[in-house]
Amino acid sequence: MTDFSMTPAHSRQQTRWGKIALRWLLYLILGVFAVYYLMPLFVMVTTSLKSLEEIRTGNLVALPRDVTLDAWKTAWSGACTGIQCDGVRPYFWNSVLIAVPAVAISTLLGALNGYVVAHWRFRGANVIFALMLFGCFIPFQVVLLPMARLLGLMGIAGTIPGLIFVHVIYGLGFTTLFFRNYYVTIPAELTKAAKVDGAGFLRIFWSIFLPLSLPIIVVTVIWQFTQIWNDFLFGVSFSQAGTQPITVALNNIVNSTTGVKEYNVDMAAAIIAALPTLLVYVVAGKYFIRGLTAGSVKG
Amino acid sequence: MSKWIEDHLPKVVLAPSFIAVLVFVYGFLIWTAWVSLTRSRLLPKYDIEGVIQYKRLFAAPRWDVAMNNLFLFGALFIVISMVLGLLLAILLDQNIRTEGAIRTIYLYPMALSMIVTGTAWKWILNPGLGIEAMVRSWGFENFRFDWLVNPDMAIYTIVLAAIWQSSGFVMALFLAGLRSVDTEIIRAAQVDGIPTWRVYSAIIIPSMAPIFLSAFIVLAHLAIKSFDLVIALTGGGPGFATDLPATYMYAMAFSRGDIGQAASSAMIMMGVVFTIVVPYLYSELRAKND
Amino acid sequence: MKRLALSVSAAALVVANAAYAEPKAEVLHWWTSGGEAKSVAVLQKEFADNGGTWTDMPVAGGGGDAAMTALRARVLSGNAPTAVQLKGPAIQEWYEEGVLADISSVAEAEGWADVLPASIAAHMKCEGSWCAAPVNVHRVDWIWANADVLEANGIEMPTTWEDFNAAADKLQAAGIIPLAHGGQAWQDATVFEAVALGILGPDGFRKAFVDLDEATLTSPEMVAVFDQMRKMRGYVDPNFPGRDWNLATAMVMNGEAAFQIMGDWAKGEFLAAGKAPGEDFLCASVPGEGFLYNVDSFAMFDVDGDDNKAGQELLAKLIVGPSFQKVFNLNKGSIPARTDVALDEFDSCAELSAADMQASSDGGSLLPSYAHGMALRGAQSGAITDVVTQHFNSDMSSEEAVKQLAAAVANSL
Amino acid sequence: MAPILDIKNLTKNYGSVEILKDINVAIDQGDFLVLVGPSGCGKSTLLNCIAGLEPISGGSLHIGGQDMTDVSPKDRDIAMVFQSYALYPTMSVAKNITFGMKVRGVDAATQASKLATVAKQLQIEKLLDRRPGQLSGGQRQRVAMGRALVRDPKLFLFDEPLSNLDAKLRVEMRTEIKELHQRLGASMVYVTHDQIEAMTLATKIVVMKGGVIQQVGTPSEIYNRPANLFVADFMGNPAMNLIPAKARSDAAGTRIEIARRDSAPIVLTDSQNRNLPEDVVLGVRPEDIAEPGARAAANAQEADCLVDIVEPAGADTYVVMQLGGKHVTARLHAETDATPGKAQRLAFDLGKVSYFAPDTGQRLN
Repeated sequence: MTDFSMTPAHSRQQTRWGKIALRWLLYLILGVFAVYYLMPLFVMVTTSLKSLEEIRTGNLVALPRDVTLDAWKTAWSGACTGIQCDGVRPYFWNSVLIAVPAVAISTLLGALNGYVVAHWRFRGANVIFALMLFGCFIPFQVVLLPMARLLGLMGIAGTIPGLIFVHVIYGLGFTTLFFRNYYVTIPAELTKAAKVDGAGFLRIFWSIFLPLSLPIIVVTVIWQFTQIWNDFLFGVSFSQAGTQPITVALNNIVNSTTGVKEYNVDMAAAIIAALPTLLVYVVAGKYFIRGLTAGSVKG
Repeated sequence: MSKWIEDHLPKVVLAPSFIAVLVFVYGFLIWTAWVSLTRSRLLPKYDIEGVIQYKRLFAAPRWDVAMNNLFLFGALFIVISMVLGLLLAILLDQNIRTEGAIRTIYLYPMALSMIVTGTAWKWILNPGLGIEAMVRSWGFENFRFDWLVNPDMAIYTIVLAAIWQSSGFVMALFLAGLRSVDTEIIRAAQVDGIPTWRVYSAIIIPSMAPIFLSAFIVLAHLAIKSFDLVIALTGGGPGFATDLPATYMYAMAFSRGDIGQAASSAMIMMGVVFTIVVPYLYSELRAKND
Repeated sequence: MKRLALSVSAAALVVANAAYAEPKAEVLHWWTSGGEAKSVAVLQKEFADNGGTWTDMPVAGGGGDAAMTALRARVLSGNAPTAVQLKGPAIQEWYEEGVLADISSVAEAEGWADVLPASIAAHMKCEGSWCAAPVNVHRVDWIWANADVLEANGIEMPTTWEDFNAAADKLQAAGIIPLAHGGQAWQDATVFEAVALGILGPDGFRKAFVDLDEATLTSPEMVAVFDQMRKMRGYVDPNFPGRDWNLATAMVMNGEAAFQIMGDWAKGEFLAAGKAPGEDFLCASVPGEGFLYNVDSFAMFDVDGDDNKAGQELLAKLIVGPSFQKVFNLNKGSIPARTDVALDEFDSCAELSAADMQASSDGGSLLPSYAHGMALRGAQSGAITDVVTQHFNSDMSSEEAVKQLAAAVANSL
Repeated sequence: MAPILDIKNLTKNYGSVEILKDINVAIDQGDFLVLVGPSGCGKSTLLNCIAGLEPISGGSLHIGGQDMTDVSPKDRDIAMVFQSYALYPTMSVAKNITFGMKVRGVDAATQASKLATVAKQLQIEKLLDRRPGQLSGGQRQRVAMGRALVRDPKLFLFDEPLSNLDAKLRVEMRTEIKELHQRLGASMVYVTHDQIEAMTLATKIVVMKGGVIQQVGTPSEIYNRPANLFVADFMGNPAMNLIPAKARSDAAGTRIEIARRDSAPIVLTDSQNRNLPEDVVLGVRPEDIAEPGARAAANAQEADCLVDIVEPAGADTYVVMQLGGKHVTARLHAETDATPGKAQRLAFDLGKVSYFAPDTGQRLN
């Protein structure tokens, strides 16, 4: 950690004033960017607190005149997402049922894969890793149709296990990359020592690598949770009535084509849909930086 | 027998993931390549007709726009996100008291789905509703900020929103990198009287090369897959001025029932990805073989 | 002998089961908000009243794009929904893929052929058999106006494009935005086809956008259509790109703008804001002859299970049934597809629409909307829209646009 | 008794690259074998092969008379100490030491008593609850040793265990390891690139280069009778002087001519007829070039040499000259009066010299 203010002192007085000015400038710049990042959230929150009448007549980016929570109530439990008008509440649970197992499984598999690729290298391991990494880049639009066919053949089309399966498959590249990049920073001698101590493949993973992995697990979980919770394309394509995730409900509220638009409800629904990921970011944010520091970003 | 299992356990553990990737990525790519050679419309057909879809693709002015946009958008998005991320990380690394809060503010856009934030951005950027209207209402009647509705500038609004979404993540990557740089080196440089900016440009930033690589991969992946963003912000407009290959492909496959055309555009996209990613993989794997 | 008896009785059992199977339907549609959802709820209620179980599968977005994405995935995974909101040539395309069910038995029993206009009925048939049920008829070529604004500026509803241009120039001079428009490709296309219908006339329109006749596509009249589009571009405010259609409607309501060219779903916005037709806002068909329709319909997919099949038949019957046609369209702002529904409860705009439909059906000028996917396959209409929106959003010359139009159509297979 | 470690014809390839070529080594119970060589010579790979951490491509490997060629590391009855110590970072010192026993299902009481013994032996009793991250380098080293000792294996393997320590600690630990070896009487294989460690610790040294064993022998054999130029150059500090020379043999013995920069060649006479070819490389340790009469020499031959550099090193003073076109170092008394630029009379101990063929590098005598 360095400090701009630690410059050699020419004149004590000058340095002191310069230091204070620099400090102010620093906070000013950080503040300006904070405004840039917060602006859309500000618009969303203020809009969600306005009445539809006020939105129709007033300035879209102004503060609400009368604060009302009606839109939030409607979004949660009253907005129409089809013929049901139960808001996003029923879909929220579907998303949880999809995201939690998918994140858990893809993280565990990523950890095991990363462990193999980094520490149990065999002939061709590099090629396998490269192929998996390249897989991260396949546009999801490409895989929709063949995936639909295979899910049908596997008998899990339209089900939550089917969606979990899809998310796990296309999350593997990134989770493997994260864990691999973390595990390569762990010295190979550790594995060797454990082998000589008599520990096997799984024992070494369980007793030595997993306890070391908390930071990278946090990083991976944040990444995967964000990706899966916010996914729309897979959610809309591989679900059926009763298994649709919250993004589909949100889309149904926001993107109705020939109906009346209730922007306040749209925004409230959007914030509700984003709450779990926001929560994850706020709570785990500290560990996120720490996890990245601990080596995940080292090539 | 147990010895065999012991020796092959790593392969056994990796196998399911590998097979999955083989089938669900490479199998599907082969499938797409095949379909791109057919006249598939609503649903895939498998009678090979030659390269007609590629000829159609290259004859379509919209595809030209989409590819040009990809390069323009991709380059700006990646470069600015990196520069901004690095700058913010350096600023945030100056023992800022409220670092936790600011960091969260910079990072949160990554958590939001573009389906919605796109609408908010649309309002903010709309000259009649957002920033332009606001600044004008303050009395600056000649203020103009109409990129969103200007076909020549609209792609830059996509860049703006995309940077908003991802630069915080890049900032986090760089911040982590700064924290893991050996502080002794920095102290030593300061004792030598080297100015701070030189310390950063000559010592710290070069030592974060692997992070640039990771950031590049994450950003390149986002740039190529950018889809929600365009749909929500401009819908590809004005006209099709902000079309990207991903939106083109989606429009062909799902709005227009022209799957063969979508498949051919997908193959070209994968070709672009390949030329970007392979050098990275090469350097990654070469480094490992040392 | 005994075996035969056994199998006969087994068959009887199956038939009996089919007769008693509780109708079930999973319905994929993209009507998700406000009035739309209320309208579908009517159907669901009737379905339930007849002993059916309705499973709702709504997917909104992009005028059905997202729903069509989901549909493809569902069909390929062998898990097709029972009934799907489909329209235009897409119905025949899906039929060609061999995935649609035949509902001729219902259609014949209910005498659909007698109550539906011939050109609309044609959309519901696949190689002679019925494969879809129409819900409503949206008229696309409407022009909406703010009554007060027109009155204040001494303007009548235009009946020719010259009138329109004159009125627009006048309004512009008065500081009012002549045309409220949202710059999204489908809205550009909506205006374009309204203009094209007026300038090319019904026959020209059919030749150009149904038959894709190259001579018509490259004719001087088509150049004139693009010329008029260029004029229209001048009547639009600069902030139009990306604007949702309902925000444009709001501009007319607020008196910010005078006219909007949009289908009759815009009426729902006026009504929702408490405006009265004829008093606060005016509706008229765009200058020129003809009627462009956008018919929503449901197609039945091939599914297993007697309960599902029973559901499809019941659903088809109810959709075209007079009570649903009336209630639904009162909610939705459109008019019934069947011509024998009493229009007493409908507003003046709907009555006008119904009368025009009847007249144009008789006069052969009842035409499918290209912009709303009624006239052409997606690839073809999309190719045309690409050129239209590109012309509208750039300074492309009309001649160049016509050239590109022909090339795009040729390239769309 | 069968050798405790017997390696026969061992080869190791990575793809088409041969890392180890036809390795044959055997040691007896209680031996301290040191594998030494420059980095990349294959010594660590050989150690890993002995441990079973790398599969071997050919040959056989016996430990304690049992064929261990294809046996996994845990069943070889070995213990290993690593260069980076490889302590498990999330476990306490005590857990680090007992992990191996825990994995093998040793009961808790035995674990505790063995831990206590080893901790006492290494004086790390106070560190048992700490994490590796809280230990100094030397302490980590002891814990790593403890982890090996507690196993009481047939064979100890050490992979450059001292190279991460500072110079002083390195010497201390070296002595401790030697003492440990003598006390336990255990068999050890030790890899290092430091030839002093090799000389001080080993009962048997294997010098390797490019995956090939150059010489196997006791420290004194290696030092006094290097098998080739590489070994001669690698072992010993300062290195052995290797001087190109002409040899002329006759009945009287062998005359060795060494070119000088500015005067006639030095001629040394070896009384034995060694059947040398005309071109040879003469190998002389610095301590075998001294002031006349300073050291007892079997066959001392004297000559005047021009001194270029004088390097006092405390106990000795090194003098550098140029002979046969090479820098040649002589080890003189600390209080020598040699001065740069002046001639110095020096005695060459021909009884201890080595002759090498310049082309093959092999020892000739």
